[in-house]
Amino acid sequence: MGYFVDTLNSIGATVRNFLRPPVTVNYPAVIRPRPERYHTSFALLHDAPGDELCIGCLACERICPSFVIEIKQAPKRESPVTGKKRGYVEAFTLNLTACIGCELCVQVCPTDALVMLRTPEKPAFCREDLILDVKRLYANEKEKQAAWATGSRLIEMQDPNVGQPKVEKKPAPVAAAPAPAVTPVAASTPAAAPAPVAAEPAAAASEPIKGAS
Amino acid sequence: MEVTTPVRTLPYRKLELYEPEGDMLTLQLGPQHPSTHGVLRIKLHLDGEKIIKAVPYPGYLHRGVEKLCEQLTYVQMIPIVDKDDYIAPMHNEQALVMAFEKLLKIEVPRRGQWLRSLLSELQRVASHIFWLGTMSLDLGGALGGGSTNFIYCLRERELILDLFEELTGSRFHYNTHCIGGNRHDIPAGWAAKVHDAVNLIRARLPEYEAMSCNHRLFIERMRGVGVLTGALALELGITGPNLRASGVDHDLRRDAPYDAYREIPVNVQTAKEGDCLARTHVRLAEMRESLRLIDLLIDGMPTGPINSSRPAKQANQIKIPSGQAYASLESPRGELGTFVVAGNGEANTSPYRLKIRPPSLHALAALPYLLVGHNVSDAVAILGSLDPIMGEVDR
Amino acid sequence: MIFAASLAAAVVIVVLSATALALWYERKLAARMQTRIGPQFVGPIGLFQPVADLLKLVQKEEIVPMGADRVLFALAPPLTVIFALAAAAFVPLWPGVAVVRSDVGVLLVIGFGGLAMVPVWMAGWASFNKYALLGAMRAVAQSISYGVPLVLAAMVPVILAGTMDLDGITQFQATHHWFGLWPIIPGLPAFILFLLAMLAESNRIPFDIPEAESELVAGVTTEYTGMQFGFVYLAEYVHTVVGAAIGSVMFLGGWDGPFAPGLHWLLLKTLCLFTFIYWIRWTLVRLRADQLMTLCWKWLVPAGLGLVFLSAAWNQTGWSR
Amino acid sequence: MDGSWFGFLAFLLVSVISVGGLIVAAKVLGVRARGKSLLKERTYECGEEAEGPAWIRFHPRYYLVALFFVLFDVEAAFFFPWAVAEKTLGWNGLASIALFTGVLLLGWWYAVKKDALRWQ
Repeated sequence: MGYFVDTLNSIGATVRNFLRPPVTVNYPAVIRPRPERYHTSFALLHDAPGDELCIGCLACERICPSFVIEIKQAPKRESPVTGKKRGYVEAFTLNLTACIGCELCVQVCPTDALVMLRTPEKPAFCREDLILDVKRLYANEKEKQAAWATGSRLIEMQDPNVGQPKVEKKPAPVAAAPAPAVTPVAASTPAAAPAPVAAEPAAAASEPIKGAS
Repeated sequence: MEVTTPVRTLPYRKLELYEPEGDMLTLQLGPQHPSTHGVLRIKLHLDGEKIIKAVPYPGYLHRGVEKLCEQLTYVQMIPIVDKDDYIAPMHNEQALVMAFEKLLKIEVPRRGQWLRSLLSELQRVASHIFWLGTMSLDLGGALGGGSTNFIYCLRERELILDLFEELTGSRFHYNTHCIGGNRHDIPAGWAAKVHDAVNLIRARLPEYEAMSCNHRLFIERMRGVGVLTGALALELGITGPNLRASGVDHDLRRDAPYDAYREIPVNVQTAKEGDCLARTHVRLAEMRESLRLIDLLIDGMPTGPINSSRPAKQANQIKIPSGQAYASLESPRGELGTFVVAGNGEANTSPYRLKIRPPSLHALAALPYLLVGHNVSDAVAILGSLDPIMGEVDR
Repeated sequence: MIFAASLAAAVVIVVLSATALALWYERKLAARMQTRIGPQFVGPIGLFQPVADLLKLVQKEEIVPMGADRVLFALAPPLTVIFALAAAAFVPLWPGVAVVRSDVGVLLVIGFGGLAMVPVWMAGWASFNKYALLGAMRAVAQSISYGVPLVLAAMVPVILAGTMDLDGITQFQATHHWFGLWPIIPGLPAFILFLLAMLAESNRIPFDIPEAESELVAGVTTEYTGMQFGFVYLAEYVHTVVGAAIGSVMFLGGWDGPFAPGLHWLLLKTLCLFTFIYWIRWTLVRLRADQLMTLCWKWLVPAGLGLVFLSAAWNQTGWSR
Repeated sequence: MDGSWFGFLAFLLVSVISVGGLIVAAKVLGVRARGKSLLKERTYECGEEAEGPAWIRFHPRYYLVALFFVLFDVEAAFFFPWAVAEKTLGWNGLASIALFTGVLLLGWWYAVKKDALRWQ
């Protein structure tokens, strides 16, 4: 008898779920909104005047745990914008097939040149599609939407001296979010600008979370 | 690959060549089997359907993570170990980082500690709820009630993964622990979402129980099956819910408190029977306890920095001269420990030896004792109830 | 003669296409239970998904494992379908009309149902695979064990109606009461017993241990590929559909119903039973082999015997008229 | 052979034709590997080399179940004629079949007590 009662209970659970709306997100047609810290692929950025930000310092190549970044430095030359001598990259290859998305390369980038993308990933048809060279990285800057994280923001969020007055070191980097040009999912992705509270750990830390004692 | 003698020439067709053990069946359960939770091979010697001997052969998922870590710097290691226990990556990271912090004598700031505990508890709920789903799948089949419960459980696990995604930007390779604290601070509005998710899971838990462990069919499959005695569990080094279900009251969160558990007491859930049903009950009770802790942790989250040391700007930033340390924490599967012998060469940027103590490996050691005498269906139930994760076993 | 032949052809085609539809229906049902969507791309609301499945299966390569008994291996899957279909020939479609009207219809239906076990054993033995063999052994044990309660449950309507003709049973129900409703004491328990035994005969959860895929990979179908696998799969569904139809004939009055008796009532009742069976399937976990046998021999067989005597006693009392 | 059994023949014929049609379709449409591959034809044993043959001797306890089935099936064969004629046989027939069943159940009870019907 107990079997029948328990079975009725189980059927009750399934009936309740039967009446709930489906949770399936019909993936290729509908793309769920990604949170602003979401990151997949990569892009290299230009600064406001239009110069390449990457100085070829090799920090990202050195820190990558799966060794997917290969950089060939170009000889130092004068920047067309500022006129100062600085480094450039000749080749920047990023092998997405082995990337684990740990975001360490973004964190160590001293010029905030390397960012990850918030545009939902697209599967590739061949492995070559997953190897990003310098041209595609710069193209990604224009085509895709950048993720929230940049090197300075990540460093700032982890800063142990939160609350202490900070010295403004350098001008803020270029807004890492060019307007999404070809993303077909603009309807489901919120605006590119990161929420102000999340971007400022100092603010987040000083104003207590809701319900804090 | 060379193929050996075609089976047709084997002597089994001739009656006089039958061996005395001819009615014994040697069955390989795994590595390519739907319910070995990854790639585990268990060699079963069957008499009819009764198991008379069982030998587990782990190692099919060996990726050499420990050896790899000897080549990597301390900063690089953290995202790599995410893949060990692929159901609960948070704990892998934290166990590793805790060992390094112990060597460096770094104290995590209070907010960092609470954040770590919060993430740990969320991950524990996600892991246990995933376990409930796979357990149902083992008992009920992919084309049956098992898969229904599996999908319900995964649906709720998604809520927690969504929270992690919002916090760290990824659903699996979080890389959110770093030496000295955390990398990601809580974004705006996250706390309310945590509360929502916790309340939803708490409200829906009775439904899963009605589908699984409150149902007599499920109970009949689990009760008295795979009884693990407390003495044997201690001898084999089994920890976590498997040990607590055998009547041994041991939980690192209470017995060797770390992080926020020093301030928040944990109610340790135990059961006496030591069978599959007891393990189920312990895990479900732990899930409820974790949900309670999450509410406490998110409400009482202190302010301040989340990290006590300089964030990594270069690969070789952290140098540990020499020395050794062992740090462990209570992962959803038991005591997950890291033993590190620091000091490799001149640079001191990578360890000389790193050893991860996975709780699942010790749980697997109980299989030869537990399986004997049961039949093939029970083998699946016992294996499932021990909750081994092969990535962690083989590393 | 022409009528009989065309009726036979129509029934086969209708059962096969109803089975195809049932595949889609089950997937949609299960998907909604699991808060998913289910098939949706092939045809309107995924209606042609079984056709796509069939096309895919037909195109697959057929592999015979080495060491297998080739003749039995190739013969078993088509036979399962034919035996499962055969029982449909005895179902009374509307008053007085079935493909075959036999005086021993109940016995024949049960016989053909039990016969479906033979090719399953053939398949399991011929595969030369341990999982297939274990699955086949379980299937045979389950089938012959649950054959007994099935026979006993089917005997209740036979005793109550006093005939073994399926159409006669339905007509008796049409003139008296449906056995599922009245007499409620031997009727309803016998119906439940029949449903349980039929679930076991057609390998449905909670009795699907012969192909328990979390234990025995895929049971007897482990080594089968392509259409050969498709046949075994198809046979299970045919078995369930036909079993639901026979259950509604024997206990729920078949074609009888308010307003206008006819085929539509039979189809409706079959659909309801089918939905119930699949709802159970997607809700419960499965039993273990030994629990299954214990349940059958210790509880269901005596219960079936008791029901048989209760119905005989009911016949002798004054209320039956 | 009367008309209805002709219907059954036609039924079997149509089902054989439809099943055969599918077999032929599978033969025509199905892909075939160019060469013979021994690896592909190996029996499935979870990816490991199979140890020992699959065709083993069965333990005698399996036959117990089969024997019981035969026992109860014969009983069912006796039951059916009685079941059809039950209304006319009356209490007398019921009593005699009860006696028969009683003897059968005695054996059943013995078997259950001896644990002979436990599947292992």
